[in-house]
Amino acid sequence: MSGTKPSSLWPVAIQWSAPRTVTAVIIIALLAVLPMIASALESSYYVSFATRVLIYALAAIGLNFILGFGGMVSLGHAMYVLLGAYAVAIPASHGVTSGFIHVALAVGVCVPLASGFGAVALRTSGIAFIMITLAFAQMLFFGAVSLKDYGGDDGLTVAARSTLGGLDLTNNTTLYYAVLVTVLLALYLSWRAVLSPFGLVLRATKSNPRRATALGHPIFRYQLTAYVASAVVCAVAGVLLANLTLFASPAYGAWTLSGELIVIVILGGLGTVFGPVVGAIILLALEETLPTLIDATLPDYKSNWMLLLGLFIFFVALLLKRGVFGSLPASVRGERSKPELP
Amino acid sequence: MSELLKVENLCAGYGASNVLFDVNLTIREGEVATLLGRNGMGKSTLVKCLCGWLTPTAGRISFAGSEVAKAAPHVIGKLGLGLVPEGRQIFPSLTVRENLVATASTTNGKAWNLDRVVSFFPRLGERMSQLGGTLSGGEQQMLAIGRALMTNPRLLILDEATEGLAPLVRADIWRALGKLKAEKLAMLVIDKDLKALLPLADHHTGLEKGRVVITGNSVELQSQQERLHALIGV
Amino acid sequence: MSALVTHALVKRFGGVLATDHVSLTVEPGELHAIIGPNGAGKSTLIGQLAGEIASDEGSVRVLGVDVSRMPTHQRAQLGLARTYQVTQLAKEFTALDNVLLAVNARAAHNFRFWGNAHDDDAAMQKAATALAIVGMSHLHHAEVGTLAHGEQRQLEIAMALATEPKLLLLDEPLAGMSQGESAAIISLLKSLKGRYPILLVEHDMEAVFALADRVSVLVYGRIIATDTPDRIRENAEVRAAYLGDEA
Amino acid sequence: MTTQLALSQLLNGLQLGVLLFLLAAGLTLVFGIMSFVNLAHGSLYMLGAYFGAAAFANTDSFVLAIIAAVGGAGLVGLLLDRFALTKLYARDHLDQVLATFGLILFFNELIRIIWGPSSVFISAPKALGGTIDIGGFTYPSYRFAIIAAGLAVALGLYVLIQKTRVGMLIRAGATNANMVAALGVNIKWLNTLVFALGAALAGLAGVMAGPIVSVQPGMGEPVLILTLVVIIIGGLGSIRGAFFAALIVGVVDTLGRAFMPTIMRSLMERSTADAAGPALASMLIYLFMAVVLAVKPQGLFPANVAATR
Amino acid sequence: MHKLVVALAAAGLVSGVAFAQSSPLKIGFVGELSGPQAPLGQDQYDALMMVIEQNGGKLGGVPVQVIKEDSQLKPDVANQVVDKLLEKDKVQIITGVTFSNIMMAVHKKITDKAVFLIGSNAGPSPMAGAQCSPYFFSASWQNDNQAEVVGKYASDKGYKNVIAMAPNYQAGKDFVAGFKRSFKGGTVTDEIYTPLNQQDFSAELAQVASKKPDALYVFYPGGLGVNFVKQFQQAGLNKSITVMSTSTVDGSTLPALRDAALGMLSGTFWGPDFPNEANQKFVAAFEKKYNRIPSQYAAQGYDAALLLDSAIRKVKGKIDDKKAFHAALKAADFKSVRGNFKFGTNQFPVQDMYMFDVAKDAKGRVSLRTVAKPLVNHVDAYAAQCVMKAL
Repeated sequence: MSGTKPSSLWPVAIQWSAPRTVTAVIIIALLAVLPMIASALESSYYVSFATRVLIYALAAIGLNFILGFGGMVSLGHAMYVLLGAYAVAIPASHGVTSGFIHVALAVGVCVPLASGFGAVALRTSGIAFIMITLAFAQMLFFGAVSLKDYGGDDGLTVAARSTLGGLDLTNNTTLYYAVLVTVLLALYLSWRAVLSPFGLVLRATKSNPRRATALGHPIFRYQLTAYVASAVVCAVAGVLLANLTLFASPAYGAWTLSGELIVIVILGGLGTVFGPVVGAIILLALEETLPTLIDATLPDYKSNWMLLLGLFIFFVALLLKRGVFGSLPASVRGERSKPELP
Repeated sequence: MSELLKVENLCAGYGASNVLFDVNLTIREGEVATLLGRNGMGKSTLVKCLCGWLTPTAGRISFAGSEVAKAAPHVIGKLGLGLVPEGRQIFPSLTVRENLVATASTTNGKAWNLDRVVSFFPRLGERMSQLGGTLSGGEQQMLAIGRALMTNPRLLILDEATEGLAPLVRADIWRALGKLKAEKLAMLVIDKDLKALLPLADHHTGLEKGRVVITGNSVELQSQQERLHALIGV
Repeated sequence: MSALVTHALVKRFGGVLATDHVSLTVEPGELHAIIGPNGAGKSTLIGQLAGEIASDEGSVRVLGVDVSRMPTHQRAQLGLARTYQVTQLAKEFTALDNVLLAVNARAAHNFRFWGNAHDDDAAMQKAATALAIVGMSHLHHAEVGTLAHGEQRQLEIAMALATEPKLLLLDEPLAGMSQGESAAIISLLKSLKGRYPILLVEHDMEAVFALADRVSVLVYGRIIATDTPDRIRENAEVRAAYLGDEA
Repeated sequence: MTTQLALSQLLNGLQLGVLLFLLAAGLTLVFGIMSFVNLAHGSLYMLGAYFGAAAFANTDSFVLAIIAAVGGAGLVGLLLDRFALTKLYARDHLDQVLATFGLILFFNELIRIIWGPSSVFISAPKALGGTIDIGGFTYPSYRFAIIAAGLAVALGLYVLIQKTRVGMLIRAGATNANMVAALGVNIKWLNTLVFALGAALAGLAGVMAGPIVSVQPGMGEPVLILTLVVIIIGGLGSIRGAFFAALIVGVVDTLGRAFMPTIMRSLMERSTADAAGPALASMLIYLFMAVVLAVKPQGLFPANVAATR
Repeated sequence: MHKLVVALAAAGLVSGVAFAQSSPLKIGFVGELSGPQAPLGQDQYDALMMVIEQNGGKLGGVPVQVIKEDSQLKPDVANQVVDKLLEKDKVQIITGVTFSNIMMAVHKKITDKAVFLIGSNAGPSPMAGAQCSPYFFSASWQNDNQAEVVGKYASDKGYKNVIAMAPNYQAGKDFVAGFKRSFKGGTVTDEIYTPLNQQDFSAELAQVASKKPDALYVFYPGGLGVNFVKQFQQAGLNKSITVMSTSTVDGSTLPALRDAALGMLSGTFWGPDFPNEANQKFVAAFEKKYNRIPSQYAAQGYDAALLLDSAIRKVKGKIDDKKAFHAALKAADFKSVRGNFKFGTNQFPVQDMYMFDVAKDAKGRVSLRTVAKPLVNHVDAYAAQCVMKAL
């Protein structure tokens, strides 16, 4: 049996000097002070940009829970972001501005919907699972388009940010910290869940579902629970996104956004808890800076930055098997007797 | 007779685990050789190396005058290696005729064509337009052999060709192999049915734990009953 | 009550009858071996018993319960544990986590998100014990993908034992093992014999005849004989089928 | 609803169906033989349309446009297979989805750089510019020609796959590529052939759609999603399944769009119906696909029914 | 991590550079610059830039820097780029905006920040009525105008039985509503709304054919118009059904349509054949520079640029004085290519509206030809609902 018993707050003894840990800690620290840097630079834009990055990271953390740990490739998770955004926009259009109601509504609709979709989708596996999740997302997308009273294709603007007790979300910095806290909470929860007995089975369903079943684990129940939990995280991301942009539209559920979420997860490192944050930072920073960088060199091609992004994604898939964060060692060199933390 | 297949000091394995160690084997034109050994002793790994599915970690394989240790499967196939694989592996969604015709080749001769295969295995003739997957095990085995013959091979490899078949069907298969031998077709036969192998084969190679532990012709082998028993025994 | 009773099990793949009305029993404490050439339908039979392959006809009773229509995981929870001919492990896990996964399959409250799986001392103890039984105590933290083939086969058995089984289905536990490794497993099987009802599918005749109480011979999807090892050895039909002797 | 209307909607559905089949055939063949999910298949459709439009702009000949589209897209397919995608064939579907997702962005931008962001012009051949009269009911002759051409290609594919040796090898390769290779067939070239063939068919679909829809960057995505739906419903790797599923999806989608608003109006208030009708019509095929998969996870016509494995 | 630092550093560097050069007046341009609708946004932009170029990089005597952003016809993207213009580039004027749904998604955000928005195309009804803002000026039209003129023309022609077709989004609904408002003496027997991303109208055209209307009213802008007209012609319907349209056959689609559009009618505020001097100058300059006939979108972009030019000149570049700049814009002291131009109370133009048909021009090119002027000094239907706040 292994030696010391770790404390319950940090379920596994973390190697604080391992490159992965150091990277994660530095990123979190930077994120914590980012609004101060931005205000020093008089560049409030970067606060809302970073908020967007964190919201994408949150959605990707949700997706990563089933993609990275459960091996379920969902090409439709943007639909839950869409759901969360409308859970803000629709009540807001009726004057209901309470953030608690928005979140409750988002979760309240998301859970039964994801349970139903998940139960059907999990009948399939592999490529068929990818496609059926895509199909469900398309259905929800067109469902949102048909909401004529709520803008249909055009989407609808949200008059003001949600009210959340004493928090003033209209202040960009406050919203930023609210999002940051949510992301950190999601990271911590997903980390605990991954290491829990539940997480052990979930990871086994990715690694060898046949064996997990033969041992007597009802893996469908585990997969479905994980699927719903991951959908809820994406829905919360949607609530936050609508608050950031003050807008909700069917486009939030477009399949390209689902694709982008997968890109983020893989870019960061499949099956690492912190990977999605790194992936979101890299992808969105690229999207943000590529046009500027091209503008500085080949101004005529400024609007063609997607060409480079496309190539980038292609080569990430081809060459980067473990993602950027996943390629960093999780333990200090020479101490590989213990398995790597997820 | 010239050497058709020459395996020298072959080593192979999967990832970190080695399965074959310094295996040597030579088959001359028109010769029938066997490979003996229990399951998991490396016979199938050797076959995989011979047909190019697995690249050996060391050693040489020369076939029909070419070095083929690192050659692609289709190159080796074209050189005249006809494989009747373990588990038959016929194409289940193709008809019997299509199974025979699809990969047929005349690169190394024209001795075998559809008519001849059908007269060789009349049972196949009755099932020409049936899907491969609907055949019985014995018929599938005949189809797998017929399919390999249609490539007009210079060396036929039969990996467990009688395994899991009813005795009468086995007898059919052995009779067919006997006829092929009479036509001077070189063969490498992997089987556990010693009684059928001894009269058929010119020489034998026994594998244990990935190493050659016994070689010799049928007469030499029969004098080592104890050894044989340990090698493939019941 | 018999540990396992099958009645006239049938499975067809296209035109091939993989199992042809297979009826057999495993009595409490008995080690019942199934031998037969490759392709005789042994793995199909195990799959049908475990519930991974749906039978076309026939029934399966485990400890008196009709499980013919029960999904795999429920059969496992009844106490039916199996090993695979081709190793089936969670490759990215450590050896200990694989066994822990098996231990937890029998835990009533495994559907927990909060506590660390490794904090469950009782479960960890059981997992460690199972690993010790197969002699792998030194390999707790080794990633399974890096284990030698023989060690992976041993781990398969440890996982089956860790589920506290009431019936063991062992599918060629000796396949691909070195002589030393085989000897270790054979002595392990000897120690298990009598404690669990075991259905053993194996090619290694020496091992089978040394271990089995009864032997069934499966050929062409049919059981052609079931008897004690000695009588099976003498059975002409078995010799014919298995060795190709003209009967 | 008149019979004529129903008939012409049915033809419209068939026309969409055969276009989808041209796309689905290549995609499903590539999946069947290489187990490769190519999201960039829609880009080949777009390239075909652009190659065709470029040839048309320079020669005013629709025949040359078709040749350019089929040849050009086929060549791009061949190059993709040889130089870009080979390494991905052995990888899991996730990597394939991601890599080809990147290729979609790449091709869309490439087209935008070369041909600009606006739609480009290509018209139907003059001879097919009008309408034809079938017993008092008129139908655009160009669309009729698409149906005819599509069915002809389907027949040609049937002959190729079912009656020729190449077809046998493709089917054999789809179930056991290793064995085909061991019997002396260069499976790499077979893969390349299949990929290029699929690309050429996508290019053909693109140029045939050109005179109907605008030829523009990104035109491949909506049709790609429909095509994926088709091959999933039909059963992955099954040409026959792709054919029937394409026709079903084409007809269901068209009839849904045509009649769903009317049906909705009879059920609910008009303005709501006007909004919900088209949306529900768009959802129809996805709903259909979800139902098919829920009932038959392998699709309607699974490729290897007879497989013993 | 490393990459984050680099990215942030790069971004910081770029914005630092931008601050250093903050002398020119920054104007944001938002429009559809990619996809099937790109020609619309491109024409708006090209005409704007042509004016700036003619003035030596200046508007109203002040050097200007135009920051171009592509809204991709996606409201969420538009939101993002507007955020960037407002927060990162800190522009004080935004112009352009091609589609109504984009306009609806971003206008509040812009005017709430007291940034002037000079629309050079979309004019959705809420913005002309209840949601009117002192910071918004339209240099084009209120959406309904372009439909109302067609409705009036249809009434004048005495059509009894008309079908309306449009994409299913804000402007589509506005246009059909506008057409119905001024179409008297006949009935709109059916309204067909197609999803905005639908490319193939075969199902709908078959339905239209089976109903045999006197005329068809359609609104299919840009690439959608190309598809619609081609398919309409292929279905052989151009012989039996008159097509009256808004933003469907115009300078942006005619190059791709060529002869297929001959004879189709279109209602709007301006045509390239207008004889006034400002227009003659504009058309000649545009044709010379871009080698194509300007579309109405170019005309709107041109007018928006002239409007800005006149207002900036009046305040001598001091647009920080919002009140003075607002008054200068409201005065609309420039020579519009459409002839008479003045703003109504809701800051939308009060103008004459015309009908055109597609015909060959003097050089044999397919272009628009003026056929009627059904509406004179027309005020849009929503102006009364607008309570304009004082600045």
